[in-house]
Amino acid sequence: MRSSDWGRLPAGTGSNWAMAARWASRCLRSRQARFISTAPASRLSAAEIIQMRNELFIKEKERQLSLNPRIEKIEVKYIGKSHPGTLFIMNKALSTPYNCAMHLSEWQCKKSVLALVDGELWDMYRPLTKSCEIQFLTFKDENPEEVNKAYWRSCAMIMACVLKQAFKDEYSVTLIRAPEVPVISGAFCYDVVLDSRLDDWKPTKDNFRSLTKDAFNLIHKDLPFETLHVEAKVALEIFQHNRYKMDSIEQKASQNPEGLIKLHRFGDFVDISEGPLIPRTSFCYQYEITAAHDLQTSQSESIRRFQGVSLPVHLKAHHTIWRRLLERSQRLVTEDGSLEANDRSLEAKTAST
Amino acid sequence: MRLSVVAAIAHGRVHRRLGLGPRSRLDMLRNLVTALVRHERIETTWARADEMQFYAERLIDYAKRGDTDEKAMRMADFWLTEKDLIHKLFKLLVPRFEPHSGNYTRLFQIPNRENLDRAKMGVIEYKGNPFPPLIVLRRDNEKTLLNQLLKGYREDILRTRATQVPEGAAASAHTGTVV
Amino acid sequence: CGGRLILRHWPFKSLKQQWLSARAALESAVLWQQRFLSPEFIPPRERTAPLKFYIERTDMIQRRKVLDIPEFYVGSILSVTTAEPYAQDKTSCFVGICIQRGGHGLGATFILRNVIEGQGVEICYELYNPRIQEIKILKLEKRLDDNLMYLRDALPEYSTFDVNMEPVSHSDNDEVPVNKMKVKMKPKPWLKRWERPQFNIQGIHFELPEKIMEEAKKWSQPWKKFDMLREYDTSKLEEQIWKEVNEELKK
Amino acid sequence: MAFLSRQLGLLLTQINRAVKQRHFSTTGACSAIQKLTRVRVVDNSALGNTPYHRPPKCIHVYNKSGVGKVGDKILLAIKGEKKKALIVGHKMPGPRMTPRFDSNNVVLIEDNGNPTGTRIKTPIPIILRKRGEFSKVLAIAQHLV
Repeated sequence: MRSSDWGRLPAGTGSNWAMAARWASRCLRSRQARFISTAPASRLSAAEIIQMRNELFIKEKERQLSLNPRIEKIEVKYIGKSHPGTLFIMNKALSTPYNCAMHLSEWQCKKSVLALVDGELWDMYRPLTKSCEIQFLTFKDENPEEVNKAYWRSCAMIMACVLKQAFKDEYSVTLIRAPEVPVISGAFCYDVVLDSRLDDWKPTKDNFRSLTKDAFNLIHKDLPFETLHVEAKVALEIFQHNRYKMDSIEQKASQNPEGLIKLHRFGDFVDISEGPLIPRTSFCYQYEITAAHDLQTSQSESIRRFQGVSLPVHLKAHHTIWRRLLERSQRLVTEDGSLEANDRSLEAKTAST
Repeated sequence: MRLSVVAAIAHGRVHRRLGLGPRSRLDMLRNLVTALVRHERIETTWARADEMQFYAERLIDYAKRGDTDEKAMRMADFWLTEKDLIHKLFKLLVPRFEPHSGNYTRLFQIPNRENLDRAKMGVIEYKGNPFPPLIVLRRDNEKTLLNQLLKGYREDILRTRATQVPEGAAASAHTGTVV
Repeated sequence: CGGRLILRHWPFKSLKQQWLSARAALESAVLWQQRFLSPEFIPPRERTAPLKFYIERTDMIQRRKVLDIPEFYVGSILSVTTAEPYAQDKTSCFVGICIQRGGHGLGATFILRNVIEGQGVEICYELYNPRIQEIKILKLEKRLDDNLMYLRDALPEYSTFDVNMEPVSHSDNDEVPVNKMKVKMKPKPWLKRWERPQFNIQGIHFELPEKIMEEAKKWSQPWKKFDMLREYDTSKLEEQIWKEVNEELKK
Repeated sequence: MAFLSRQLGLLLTQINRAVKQRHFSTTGACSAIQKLTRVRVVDNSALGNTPYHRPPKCIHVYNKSGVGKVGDKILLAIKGEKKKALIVGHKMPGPRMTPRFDSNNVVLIEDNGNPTGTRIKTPIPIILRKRGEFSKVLAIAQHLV
């Protein structure tokens, strides 16, 4: 819970911040000692893995914070419709776009999903690093494409967290990645490798319902999404137990010129993500995990693709429409649009008829 | 008959009492109508704007009789205290509203006056004025999340229908040959 | 209008019916030129549902089919025969000048005034009262005003009419003549201050001092005729009702 | 002599009428007949037609409402005497189809209901017959409306 409070910490409470950080580091040290003793164990339970990642994340975050021991001021200029040209004096590496929004209005706080900092997409809870011009993006903008993508990503991440914790400890769950599917395809998805003992398991409606319930628990906790840009080395340490993640980290590190990896965390669940995410889990209003498909792959392990659909608080749908969207979201979605999937389903249909 | 206002102001009262009496009421409304014809959009208290709306519309109705009509001319002379506006009424407003019958004005409520009295305010305008519109009707954006989902859903439906129809047609053709 | 909705033509007509209706329309168009619609048919300016007036109109037409209610105006001289259960011959006849017409629909009234034996008598008749047996026009004419209440304050000779007056014939095609008589009044305390502009009375020959006439002018409200809220244009309604009533009366 | 006095009485009645016209108030209080309403006696009784400096005045109405209409009996103060009278017409409009008169007319009656006069020239409303108790008054009436 402490970690979740970080995101809400307003700018300018430097002393509090330092105290909290010191306290956190003390806790961390004691726990790490314990970790080292248990590390040789070949298999860790899901909770332990999550805890380990979380602690590593906290450590890295603290390290990054300690890079700026003195609070420096930056000038942030707001360019938007409501109060154009407003100038904020914010704290470097502490203040977030959310703090700027707090100075503007409650409406901005509630509706802003992403920030546009000098033309770059920025999470609402990611500290600002330099003087810049800021703009807020909402779900009802002229072209909310990036926001939609961020929302889809966040929903996929919530689903990943649910899947990671849902199974009993004796079954291993390996998260692979969240394919970037367009919103129009109707569902977000997350690829997972389940334990080999679960190959024959077909999730039933009740299973999905319980997964959805877990997701709603997370949503109701109103957890903030935090961002951290770390070096590949640290990321590899965090995801040392997941070779899929390690592969993707290496791949991404090679693509990124600075070799940085974007890590996101909400609650104590840490994941790699492509881009920015929504500020809080409570932005989701309607949320449902609807389907799981087996993907045909050449590898021995069968990869499952879990799918779901969600709508934010700002865009609620009537239950009849929601039901149709749910039905539609059960179809398999792919990264290059829904066309292929549809074709396939159509083929299947024609074959059956 | 002003049923709308009768309904709004209760118990069969047809109009509000404004000013210091019936004469003062008409004088005030006269000045307002003149201002409206001059500026085509004015801001005033809600009650005055609402009272004035009827007169502003009837004035156009009268003006539509043409500037040769004596009654129309007398009305215009009475209601427009600034006489240069008579020309504007007959030559500019009447051709503008020629295709319409009634509803020449638009009335909106705006935030209460910042004055001490906090009066309920309204803005009234003749339609077709050169000013930017008061209310921009925002169309539902197609690119929002929900609309994108619905669009995908519609496209799916259309696609399945497109594939089903040829099948149906083929089937009917088939039966046709059998018969 | 509720009445029109109910009366709407049957959508399917035979050719003959169409022809007949076309001819009827033509006739009614001709008649419309020389029409007279009794004022009580025009509904007042209020929020009552038009259905109420439609129903009343049907009843009025029923009554008009039985009793001939002629065209008359304020200022015409009428003789009305009513059933009177307390009279010797069970009828009573009254002759007088119509000084006011009032009411709408079935409750329409008119007031006859006469001076009998130096005593002014007025009777307010209900136009559609079944007790009325006959309404006879003795002299069809109009006065300068629409309301002759001031005859109460006029000298009695102006409202004295012979009980056994002979009817003055009037052909249907002529315009209704306007009697431009100006009456002389009794000395002042009057029922109303008739010299005030609000009554706008033309039919009085005022013999008042100049001062009073000047004083009265202060009450004039010249802006009133520009208040469009007071206008009640019934011409369309009138035409519509006239057609409806005429068609019904022909049946 | 009697004839002469009667002629004189008639003449004086005419004058009296003209005087009354001037003194009569036309306010609403006089529309129906109540206490202190000045009335006009329309029969030919000597009491009602001899001139007096004070017009006859109603001092009591014999009904429950206190407002006298056609057919109600009233008590008159006439020439310093008290006398009963019957209302045979008033200014206030009554029900529809009944006559309304330009003056408040009464007929003097005795305590037993017989009219004091012998003839009534002004019109009398027929509706008076409805009550059925004034046949003697109606009998001396010459015009019924």
